[in-house]
Amino acid sequence: MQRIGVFVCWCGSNIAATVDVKQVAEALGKEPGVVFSTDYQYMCSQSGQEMIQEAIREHRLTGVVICSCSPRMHEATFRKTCQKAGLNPYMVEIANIREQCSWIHKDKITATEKAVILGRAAIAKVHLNAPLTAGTSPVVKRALVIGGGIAGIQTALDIADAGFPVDIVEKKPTIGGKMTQIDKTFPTLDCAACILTPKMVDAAQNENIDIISYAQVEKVQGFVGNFSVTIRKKARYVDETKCTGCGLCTEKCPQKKIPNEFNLGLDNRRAIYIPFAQATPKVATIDPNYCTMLKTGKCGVCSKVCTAGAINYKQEDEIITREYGAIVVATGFEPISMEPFDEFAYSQSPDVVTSLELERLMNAAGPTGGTLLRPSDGAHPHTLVFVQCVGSRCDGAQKGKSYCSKICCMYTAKHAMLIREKYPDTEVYVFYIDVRTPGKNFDEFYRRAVEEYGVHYIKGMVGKVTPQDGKLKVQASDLLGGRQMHIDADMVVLAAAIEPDKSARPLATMLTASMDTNDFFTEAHPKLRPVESPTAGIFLSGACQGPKDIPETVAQAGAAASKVIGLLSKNSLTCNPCTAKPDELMCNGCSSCEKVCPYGAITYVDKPFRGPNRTTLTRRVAQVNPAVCQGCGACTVACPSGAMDLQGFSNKQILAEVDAICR
Amino acid sequence: MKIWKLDRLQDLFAALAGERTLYIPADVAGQAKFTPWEPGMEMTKALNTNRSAKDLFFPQVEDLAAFKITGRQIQVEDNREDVEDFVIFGVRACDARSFSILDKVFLEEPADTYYKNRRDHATVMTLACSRPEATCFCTALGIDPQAPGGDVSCWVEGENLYLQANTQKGEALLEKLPAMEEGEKPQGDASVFDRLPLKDVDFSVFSEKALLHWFNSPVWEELSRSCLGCGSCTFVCPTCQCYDVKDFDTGTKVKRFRCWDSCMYSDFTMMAHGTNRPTQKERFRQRFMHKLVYYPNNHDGEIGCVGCGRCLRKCPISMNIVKVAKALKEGSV
Amino acid sequence: MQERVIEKAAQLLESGLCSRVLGWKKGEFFYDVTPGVFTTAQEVRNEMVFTPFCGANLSKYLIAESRKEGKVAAFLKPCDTYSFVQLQKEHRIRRENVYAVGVQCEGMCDLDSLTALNLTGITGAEGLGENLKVFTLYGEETLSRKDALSLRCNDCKSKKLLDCDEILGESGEEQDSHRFDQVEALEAMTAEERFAFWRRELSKCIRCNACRNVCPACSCEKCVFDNPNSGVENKAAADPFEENLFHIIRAFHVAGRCTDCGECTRVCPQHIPLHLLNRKLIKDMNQLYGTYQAGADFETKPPMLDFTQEDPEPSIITNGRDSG
Amino acid sequence: MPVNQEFKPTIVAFCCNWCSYAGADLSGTNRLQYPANVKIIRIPCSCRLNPMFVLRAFQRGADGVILCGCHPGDCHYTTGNYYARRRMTLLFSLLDYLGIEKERTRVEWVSAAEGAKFAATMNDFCQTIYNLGPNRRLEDLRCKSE
Repeated sequence: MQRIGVFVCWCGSNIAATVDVKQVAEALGKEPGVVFSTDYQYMCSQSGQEMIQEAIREHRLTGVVICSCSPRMHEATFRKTCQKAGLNPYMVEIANIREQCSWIHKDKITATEKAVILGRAAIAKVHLNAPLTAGTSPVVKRALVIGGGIAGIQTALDIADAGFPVDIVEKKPTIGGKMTQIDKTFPTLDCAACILTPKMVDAAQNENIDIISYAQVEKVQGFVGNFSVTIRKKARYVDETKCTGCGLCTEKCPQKKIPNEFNLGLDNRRAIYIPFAQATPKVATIDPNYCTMLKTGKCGVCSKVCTAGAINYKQEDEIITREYGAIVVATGFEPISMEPFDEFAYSQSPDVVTSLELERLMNAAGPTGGTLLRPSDGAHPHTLVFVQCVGSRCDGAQKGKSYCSKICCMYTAKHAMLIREKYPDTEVYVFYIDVRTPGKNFDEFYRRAVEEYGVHYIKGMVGKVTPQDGKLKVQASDLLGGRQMHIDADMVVLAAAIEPDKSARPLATMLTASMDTNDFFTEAHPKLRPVESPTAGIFLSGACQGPKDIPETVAQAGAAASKVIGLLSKNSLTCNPCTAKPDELMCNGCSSCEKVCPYGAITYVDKPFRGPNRTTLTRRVAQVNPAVCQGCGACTVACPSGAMDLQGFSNKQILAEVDAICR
Repeated sequence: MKIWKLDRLQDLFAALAGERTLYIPADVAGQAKFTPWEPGMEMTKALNTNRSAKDLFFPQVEDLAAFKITGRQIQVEDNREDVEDFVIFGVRACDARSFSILDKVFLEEPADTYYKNRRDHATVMTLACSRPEATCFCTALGIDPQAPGGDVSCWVEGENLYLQANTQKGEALLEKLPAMEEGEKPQGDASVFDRLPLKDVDFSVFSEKALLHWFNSPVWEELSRSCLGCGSCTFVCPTCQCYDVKDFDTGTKVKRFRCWDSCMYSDFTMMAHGTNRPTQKERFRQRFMHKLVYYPNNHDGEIGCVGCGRCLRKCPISMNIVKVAKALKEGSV
Repeated sequence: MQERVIEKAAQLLESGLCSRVLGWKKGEFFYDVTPGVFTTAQEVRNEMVFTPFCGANLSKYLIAESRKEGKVAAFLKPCDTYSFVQLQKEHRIRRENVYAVGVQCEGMCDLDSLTALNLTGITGAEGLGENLKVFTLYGEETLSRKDALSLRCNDCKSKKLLDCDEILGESGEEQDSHRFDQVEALEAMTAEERFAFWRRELSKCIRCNACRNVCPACSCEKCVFDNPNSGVENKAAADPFEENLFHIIRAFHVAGRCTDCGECTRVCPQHIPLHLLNRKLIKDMNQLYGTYQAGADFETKPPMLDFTQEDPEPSIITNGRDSG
Repeated sequence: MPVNQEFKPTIVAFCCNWCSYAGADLSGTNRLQYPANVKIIRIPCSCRLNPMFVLRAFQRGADGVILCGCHPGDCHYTTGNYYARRRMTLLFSLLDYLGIEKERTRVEWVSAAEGAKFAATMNDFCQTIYNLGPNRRLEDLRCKSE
């Protein structure tokens, strides 16, 4: 029989206001096996923890039940507390009477009754707990960063600086990501390329960093400290080791009319191309969808002009499999498609552009050489209308996103300001729902746009944009002025909402990292563990976790890196001791468990057993590798004889909880 | 001997059921079973019930007591069911004999009060056989299927049911029934019993040799080889009497009940000792040794089998006491 | 066929190819044959039979027999071979110790089918072919073997003989049986009617465990219902709930492993149509996850140990409003 | 709202540790109410749910049992919820076949971010059970408290 101690936490008034904690402690004190029961204001506080430890010693407790907040919050805390007092940490169970009781119920009697039942279930479980000892597994001291944008680059640089090898997998031919397409950055207005390209070069030159560009993750196996990742490096038909990046081929290629994705299709590139001047690695890539040689076997111009002999039409995809201790997701974002927003005439007029397209139109390396010209006729625009929140903050999210894309207010202010500065003869209108400028020097920046640069900020939405007679007729409402507005604009700029990169969803499945309904990666805790995924060993960097600007991205990238460094600096990790365990005497050796194990943790051996009447029987029985088992329990249900059980969540423990709840 | 017209059998049932529960062998869900009679319920056409009549005295599951725990107090409750008087009609001679076999186990001091209670409240009306099954071998065990015994014996002959009280209980029962004509039962044709294929199985040999002779017989190995270790033979058997006592925690109290157990099961009597009968051979041997040797040794040579033939029909692999008895006698399979 | 079976068995023992033969031993009557192991040709010639009453599935015995020394010859009917393959799939039978002789099957009879024809006092029968001559205490009758077929043989799923070292007669084809008709009839009832049906049937259960112990899929070293540590151990259904529990869990544990051999229903002393539970699961799995026949091959992954990303959601079951 | 004021259903919700238990926590953090009849049992993954546990809950007096896990494709253990999905589909179908009200059982996928969905699901499920009334077909009379 266990000697169980029950500790009921008030959590200040968080629990105590709706749950009669005294009554709970008293009721649970009467349960069989409970030898001590008390309540306290903050169990997680220093004095609360000391109280638990004292009770363990004084009452020789063999099990502890803490009625408090969610085990996701403080289970680890209390386990440590008890361990220090000499109790096995797995003899502790938490009854969640805050998140799952006091916070969701208003009636004190109901909430108190429920708290008692939850406490009873925890006591019933503790009765069947057994001390568990965690094993260890080694850590592979190499990290993988998926995505080579500013988030990925920064994370990789920080990890590499700490002395750990790190690979960046980038699906495009070059690293750099979205930031390479941006002209200036807010609120300082320094040039994006000027601050990004040195980092790209650093990454390329850092001996601890291996950039695997034009590649995608195909398969992820293993677990924290021991991931095995299969990467498909797509054939670029150019030998990276030989190509000097001279660019001759990209000038001679006869296939000229291919929309240049770097400039968002505002100009063209060749079938063999280097995305932009500072591309890293600076290596040409052949686009197999357009290359005549690859499609018909006739051409070969690039091969002829390449003095380095780098062109290889026979190149094949390369499959790389490497072991990693940690994985950082930095897959970033992309603007949403403007297709559903027909009212803004995006598909009808080339002069309706997205903000990112405007970045290219204002960039010295862009299609217009940095002069702002109307895409339709190359004329200088005089009236520009910016539409905010296109696809952001949509009700019901029928065609947009329900969330705020966060960065649009600031970059629109930046665009408006830059245009007014460079072309004082322009009129710039910004239609907004709200202007959101939380951030250092952000509001000042926005006010400068309004006050110094005379940008017309109008609260209201644009109803319709109609191309007519070379102009864009903009119909809008001015909510503060209470009037309808008609503006003849030369260009309309849409602040498109941003969404996670499309590659994130399948990646999340491979990584078993969870996502929210918008396909942003979920963090382990929104406040306390913002750069970790709930899956151990998977970390989050940048906009894959939620919309954010460059400084925030860089900050998070650094934070993710520091978490990775913390992990990689350990030689071994403590394993989860709540692993599956077969009862060999009952095991049929039928292989059902093995078939459902996602980790390959189960193997079989032929073992001799004592049979009846002094005979020996050799039977095939399952063996679980506790370092590999992650404790999901799939095998326990697949096992028909019930030979396989899960430590810490055993059949009997769960049945006892069921019984306690239903009684 | 009293006479009741068969076409008014329902009236007899109604009269019997007037004051107490009446069980008759009736078809329920396709199975002949002793069932509380309700108006209109007909007797089965089957020779005998699927399960034996022992169910009514020794049910498969029976509550014994309950323990209620409040805080640290334990309260014991006697929760046995109140038993009221009841009548069983249509018990065959074999089952009727099984009661006396069970009585010797359960009513010997200290008497099993749960069983005794039911026996005391019961009046058994037997029914003589006239169309036996080929699997019947009660005659080989000295039972006369045409003189079935019980508190009241009944015979069906022509259009009449003949009733004869054998005990005071039986007389008291008949007295309460509407007045009946008296008469003698005509002699029926009993020749079919002489044609029964198993009528000559010799059960007398088991008292002639020492217990260990049978225990160590070489035939057990082969006889038991295909035994599945299920309990169908024990559970349909009218004389099997083993039970297990189990506790069930309802969450608010612990209910102690007993339920039939089978010596054919691998965990039979495991609660007492870890390595009881390690293989099916020992378990199988136990069942037949009990019926053919141990029971007779303890009860003046009376074999613990009544020849009802249920196990002959129910065993999934057609192994049974007749085959065992023959093989043991011959000393080979 | 009987002569061929006996001759083959004797020959296998005489030639020394096998040290034991698993087959059927004659009983007191024509119908009460017992599975048995023969070690000499003489034994075989004296006692071995192959009659229309050899219904028992012999494959389960091979779990134990194939672990003994020497090779055992087993005479397997089509149904038995499906179990034979399934048990190998589960690593329960050591194939190298078995010499499997497939025996062509015309369907097996059982005593219950004869009883259902109002025959009582059956003392014997004759006939290994189309007709069966039945002797009773009260006379004799000749009937077509078809009429005496056991229920399951009327719904035969396949006459194929799988994975045999040798075949007596011919391996047949999969049958276009109507084995799901009764399941469909039950599905068509209201929940209330179904509940009544199953209460009526399952309340007959005496927990003799014959269904479990005869079942080739129920070959666990220790059944959860016998294991005091499982938390669900029980010996008798002390409450209707436990009757349900036992049969639901049993059906679930054999789901995807049950070959639909029908032994459970054959051996039930209370005549509970237990196969209807297993067939329901087989039918569901076929419909939801693609046709699967346990024991039909060695490769296909059983549906309960497999998945696709497009599997239907449980809501296709639970969303309905028809609950009686 | 409840059909029968006297009827206080017992509802057992098995929640996987990674998504749905966190979703339940989030619903608490956001103070989203759902009936106190719902009691949550934390399991590592939806694939840990043995049909035996579901039946046990009904035996011991539950009127409804719901399993919540990560959305298909999002399982922390990659594939657990796919197995859970098949197992529960078949279990529920078998229960329905035995005439047990199929609305008493349910599976919902609730992510860690879906606190609102968790609360809404529980509210809806409780209402369904209220409407159905007490579990009679899969109860164990011995467990009815006296």
